[in-house]
Amino acid sequence: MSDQDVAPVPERDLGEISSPHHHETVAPGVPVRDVTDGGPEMVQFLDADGKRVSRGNCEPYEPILEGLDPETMRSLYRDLVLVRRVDAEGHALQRQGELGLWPSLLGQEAAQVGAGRAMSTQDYAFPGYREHGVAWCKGVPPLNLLGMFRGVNHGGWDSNANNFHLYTIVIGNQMLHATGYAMGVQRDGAVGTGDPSRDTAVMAFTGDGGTAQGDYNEALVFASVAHAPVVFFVQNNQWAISEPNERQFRVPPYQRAKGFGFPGVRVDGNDVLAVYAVTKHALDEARSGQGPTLIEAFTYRMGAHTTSDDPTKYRVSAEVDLWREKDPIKRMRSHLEREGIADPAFFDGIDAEADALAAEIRTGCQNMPDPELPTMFDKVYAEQHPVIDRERAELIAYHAGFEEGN
Amino acid sequence: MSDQDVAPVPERDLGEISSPHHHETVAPGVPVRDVTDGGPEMVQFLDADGKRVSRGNCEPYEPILEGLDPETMRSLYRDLVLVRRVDAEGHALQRQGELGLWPSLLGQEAAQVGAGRAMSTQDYAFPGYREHGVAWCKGVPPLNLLGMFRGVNHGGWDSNANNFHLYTIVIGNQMLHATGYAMGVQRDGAVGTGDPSRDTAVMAFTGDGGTAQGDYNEALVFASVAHAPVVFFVQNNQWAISEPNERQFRVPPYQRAKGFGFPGVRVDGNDVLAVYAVTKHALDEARSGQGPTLIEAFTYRMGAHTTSDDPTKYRVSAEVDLWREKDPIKRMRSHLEREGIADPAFFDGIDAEADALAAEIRTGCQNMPDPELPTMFDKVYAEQHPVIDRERAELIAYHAGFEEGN
Amino acid sequence: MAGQKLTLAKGLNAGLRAAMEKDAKVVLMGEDIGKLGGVFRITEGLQKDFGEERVIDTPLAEAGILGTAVGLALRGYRPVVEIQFDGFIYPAFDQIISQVSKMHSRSLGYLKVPMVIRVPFGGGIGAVEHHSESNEAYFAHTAGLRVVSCSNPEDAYWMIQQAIECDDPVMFYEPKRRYHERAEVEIDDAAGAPRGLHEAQVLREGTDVTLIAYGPMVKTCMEAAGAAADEGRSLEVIDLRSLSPLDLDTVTASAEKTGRVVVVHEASTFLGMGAEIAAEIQQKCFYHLEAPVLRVGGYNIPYPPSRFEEEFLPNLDRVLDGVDKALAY
Amino acid sequence: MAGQKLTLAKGLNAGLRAAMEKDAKVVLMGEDIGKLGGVFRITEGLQKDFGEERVIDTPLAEAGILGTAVGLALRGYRPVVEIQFDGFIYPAFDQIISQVSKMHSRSLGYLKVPMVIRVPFGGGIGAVEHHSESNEAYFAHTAGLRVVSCSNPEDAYWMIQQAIECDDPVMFYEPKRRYHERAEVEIDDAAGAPRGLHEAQVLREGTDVTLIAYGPMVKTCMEAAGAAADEGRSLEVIDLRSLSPLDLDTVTASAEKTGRVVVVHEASTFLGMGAEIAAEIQQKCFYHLEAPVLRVGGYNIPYPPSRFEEEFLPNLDRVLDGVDKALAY
Ligand SMILES: Cc1ncc(C[n+]2csc(CCOP(=O)(O)OP(=O)(O)O)c2C)c(N)n1
Ligand SMILES: Cc1ncc(C[n+]2csc(CCOP(=O)(O)OP(=O)(O)O)c2C)c(N)n1
Ligand SMILES: [Mg+2]
Ligand SMILES: [Mg+2]
Repeated sequence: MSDQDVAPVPERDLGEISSPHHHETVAPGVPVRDVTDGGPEMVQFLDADGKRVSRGNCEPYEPILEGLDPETMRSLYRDLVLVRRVDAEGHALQRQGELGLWPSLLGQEAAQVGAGRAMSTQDYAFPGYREHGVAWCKGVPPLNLLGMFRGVNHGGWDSNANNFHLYTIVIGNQMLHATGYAMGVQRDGAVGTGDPSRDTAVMAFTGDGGTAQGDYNEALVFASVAHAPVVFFVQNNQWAISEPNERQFRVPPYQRAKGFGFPGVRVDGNDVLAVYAVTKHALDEARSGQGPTLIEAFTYRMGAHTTSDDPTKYRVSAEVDLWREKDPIKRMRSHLEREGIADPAFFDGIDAEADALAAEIRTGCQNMPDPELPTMFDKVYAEQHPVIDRERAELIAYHAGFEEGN
Repeated sequence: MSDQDVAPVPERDLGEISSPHHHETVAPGVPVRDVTDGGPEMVQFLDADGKRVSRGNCEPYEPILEGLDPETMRSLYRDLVLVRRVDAEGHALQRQGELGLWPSLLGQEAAQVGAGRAMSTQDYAFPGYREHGVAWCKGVPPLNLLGMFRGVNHGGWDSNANNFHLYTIVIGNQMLHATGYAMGVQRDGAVGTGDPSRDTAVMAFTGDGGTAQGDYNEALVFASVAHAPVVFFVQNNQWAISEPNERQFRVPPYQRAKGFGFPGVRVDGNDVLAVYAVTKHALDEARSGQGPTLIEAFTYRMGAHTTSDDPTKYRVSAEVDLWREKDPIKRMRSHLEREGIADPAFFDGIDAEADALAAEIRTGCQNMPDPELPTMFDKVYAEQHPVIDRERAELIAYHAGFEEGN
Repeated sequence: MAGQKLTLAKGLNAGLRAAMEKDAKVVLMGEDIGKLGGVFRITEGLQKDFGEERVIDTPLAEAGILGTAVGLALRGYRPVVEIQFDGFIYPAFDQIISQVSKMHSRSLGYLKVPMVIRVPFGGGIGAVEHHSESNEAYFAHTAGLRVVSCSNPEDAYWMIQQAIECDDPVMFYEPKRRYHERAEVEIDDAAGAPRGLHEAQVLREGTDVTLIAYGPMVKTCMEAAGAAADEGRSLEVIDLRSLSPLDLDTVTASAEKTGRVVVVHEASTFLGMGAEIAAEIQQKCFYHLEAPVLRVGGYNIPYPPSRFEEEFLPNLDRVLDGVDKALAY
Repeated sequence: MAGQKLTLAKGLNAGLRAAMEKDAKVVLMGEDIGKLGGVFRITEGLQKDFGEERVIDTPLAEAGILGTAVGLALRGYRPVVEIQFDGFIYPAFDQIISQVSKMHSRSLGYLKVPMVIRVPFGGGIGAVEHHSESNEAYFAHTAGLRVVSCSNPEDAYWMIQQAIECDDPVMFYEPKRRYHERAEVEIDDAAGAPRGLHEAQVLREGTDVTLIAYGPMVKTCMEAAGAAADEGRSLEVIDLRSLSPLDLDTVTASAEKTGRVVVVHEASTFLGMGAEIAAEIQQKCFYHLEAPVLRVGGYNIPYPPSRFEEEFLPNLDRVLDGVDKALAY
């Protein structure tokens, strides 16, 4: 069958839905992508040059922005830099054979730091596998994240120590966990009490590809029906491995929320201030009993999907170059400089801090011990289990046999 | 934990989304349902008294309505009556022990006849388990439908004979089948050719409860991305067994379509003319390459979920009484009478036809033979299979053993 | 509840009620379990007494139910999920396999997801497709889960409570065609459960052949043993109760005693529970077996239309045919 | 393709290409199978040559992929679905169990859903969680499906074509850690496939013990047989190739010859393929067995972190340990 057999795809009036992607066609062979413009609704407070602007549907968030003191501004910048450094170190450790895999967040620092910093201590995060920046903001030691990529565990940290759940690899699963957790929060009476140390929200992270999954959409259903205090945070980094947005949806993810009965907001994911403000607003609403929000952070995956991926197979470097212009760190730095919030000494200090952090991660990773063999049986069940006991004993006996020179 | 611990659910501004359901709260114990009003957007051409009106977003559909000749009007009425009779007979046969189960379509005749009659011969229908009316309009012999409820088969008719797929019991599954089938139609070049006997659309049927399923939502994703010629037809009969709409969504299903990138329409499901026109319009668009549409037919399940169900456990008869006022057949009859399109002889003739049809179904059902035992192995695989061959042979030998008096 | 006649359904209902009274963290989730009390009325009256926050009528989406149950468990709740019918558990399969079964080990024990997944299973009720499946083997093959099945009202009452108390996720298979069978039950709440959740029970002692069953087939095997006794054959009947882990000590002790074993279940035999039991017995009892371990089960076809089900399901005759075959060695 | 060195991956790629050339109704579906050629590059170059309509990059939703594949099959297409990794098939489980496997029987044969579901499976590649699972037993237990696995480039080339030509749905398990292993392959397209899709193959003849394996473990067993030969032990090695149906004739003939059988697979042993094979052999070859049928497989735990995998997976030593145990009877 030839391409000509395929019917053309004319545009149809979809009412008030705007389509910032300009999907002029999804016909085979004719992908027309314009992903560099977030559309008129996208909330933005810092433009690509770091100039303070008020773009998109930004009114509700201005007050939050105005509440930010210089100290906080600087610390947001610090987090952006440190998070990028953690990521670069993860990448380097993979290249050196210390890790089996690394999914880089390069380009998504603002989306993650903005979201992570907007969370209160008691708020709970349910990440995918790329949320190193959110982890950092929640206080998770970066070394915790390396274990699974080194192959010494499947995560294995105590999620409750920092209210940051284990990484979830099966796309979509964690959206429902977050929703259920938020239903638990409701049952604990930790919503709408007005006590800022008690009221709790939950955040669920996924990517643009994740929005296609049944679990994701069921999470929207359950959250909406339960009016649960959960914020769905979609990092639309334009790619799901090799598949562009056009393979996952025809209108941007933030527009889907309304059809499930709660608000959706698109925010410039490379603008840490905008992400912070939008997320904070959504979390405040969730905590006070106003129900869920869906946030789409419009950003870009600057690197490969993971260290196993080769993006030259499916995307052109010109696209990456365009997005480099929108770099989230450069932008925030310009802003701080322009507004006189930070001086060169500050920036040098952060860079030095980043170097030290990187060195610490490197040493920590290299010294990470391999787990003892029989421990692979230890936590399969919470309670005693005869098959586990037998197999553990057999394995120990088998190895003892070798040592005896059997 | 007491009910008081649960946070109240205040209303939030969801932008332009209107909420005809007035979900004032979904807090426990306080269900406030107002399902009798389809809201300002619902398309309606016949009011409950059968008066010709033009309510809701009805402009695009008026021309279709105007094209309907008296003959067609009468035949729509005829289908409504015959379909209700088929259903009543199914119900009666279950009560008499001839069928194990029967899911009644009582109250949903207009939704199904309107949809079924809007379809062209080449259009393909993917039903749930209650679409006896659609089956009728597609020319499926009613006896075909009884087999599975009698337990002699799992459907077992030739779907391609009438372009009516087998009933699908697992909620949501068929939405994806329809979408994939529509993708096949695209690949066959049977969309947008302008040839009315070639261009083909597909219809997928489910209920209000079905909209919560992952498969349903994934079907919206796939259909939208592929721009597939498929119409999703949700019969919102207000109940999913014992669960009211409030347990499945906060805003009506038709509003969900926009967020997936295609139009959604709510139509009065008890108004056969409106359903016909809206569905015809959507199918025409699909066939001409304009992509999918979601139609929500706002209707009511007058009977129990199935003959196994006892609705007195969960709903009040006053609600049913309200809906009885909106009866789809009474309404169409008034209309035909008022407009002088049909006379008493016509109505009497239809009733007589219904009696004959019912008798035919009854006899046909009672005479339906039990299948031969070894046939249960026959069509498990399309190609030869040793386990099947062995088990069939063993079963035959086992029974032969009994006959020999073993 | 001393010495009363109880159905299996009422045993479950009473067990659920007891568990909810004991632990405020126990929440029930499922489709139609509230006002309706579930399509089998197992949760009847519970929403009325414990409120809509503890007896949750969920949206119609099984992945959603299981996925939110995981979240509730992570927040400290103990969800008890009702799957409306066996055939509707598959949309939730991913959550069960990828999350429920692995969360504890993935977290190195930091996280627990104690939950019970109740599955009314098996055939014999004249239902339409997808309402009569026996899919326990999928879950028994899955490490991280426990799988049990009750066969009588007393076990229903106790096992559901034990499953809820267990810190691991438990698949709880309920023989739907036995829901309304009544038995005299002597329940002494003070004394507690008469046996562990994972212990098999020798329901009838015998010397010639061992019948191993669980759930709905236990009654069938007891009837077969009764019929065989009339012909002078002494059958031992074991109610497995737990499918994962298996109580192999009880099973092999019996196999070594009788030397002949027939495993009976409704599920298709190919990779059904009988396969694992046969594989274990032939290994552990190699020198004791007088005959191979035989399997009597559903045929290897999708569950057929109900007019066939009497022939599809193992019945007294087919069980005794299996016994004959075992004795013929 | 005469006498060339081919990897298993290239064998599959060539087989898919041949099938697509032969039949215009063959369409490929999956995540990243287009420009990228799939994460394992099995479909490399096919979208370029056959177009985006026949090599479909789908949305990221496995139920959606399988569900739309069913629809395409009902419209007369022959979808070949790639599941990106074994652990991501579970979201599609419902469509496979409730629809794919049952459509033909449900329709009494009016409807066919010929499709191939390709699953790169097993461990040994140092991957993170969910990327190393062996879940073939779930599908082998499911009536209505066929389940096969290739172990070498030649079989890869032929079996994928046979699976595509089959009018039944076929689960096609590809041993991902063998994708890049090369073998000398003599392919004579004119002569056609050297053996049927469901025939087992005796890869090495022997007299002392039979090793039964499939997919990635075939190579391990061949190596074990080589090592055993050095110690004077003669092992027979069978590549099952088909898991459902099983080629029991080949299996039992070998079991009767050697009297000792060890089944090897990566999947957990509890209700793994070894259980079914052991159950069948002990029954069919009861009087021929010198030892019980033994199983060497993955432990009954979720697939562990990759630092453990060498120990988790059966290796040469553990296979030979199994052989020793069989010979000790
Ligand atoms: C259920 C499931 N299917 C497939 C995969 C394989 N996979 C891993 S990441 C990925 C793409 C995810 O894209 P997106 O959601 O946009 O997140 P991103 O990686 O861009 O952050 C895929 C297909 C998976 N992890 N889970
Ligand atoms: C996956 C799945 N879960 C549960 C069921 C059991 N069930 C059958 S019908 C039904 C309610 C369906 O409600 P709705 O979609 O509104 O359709 P209606 O019956 O009202 O026509 C349920 C829960 C099912 N058939 N499939
Ligand atoms: Mg992405
Ligand atoms: Mg309904």
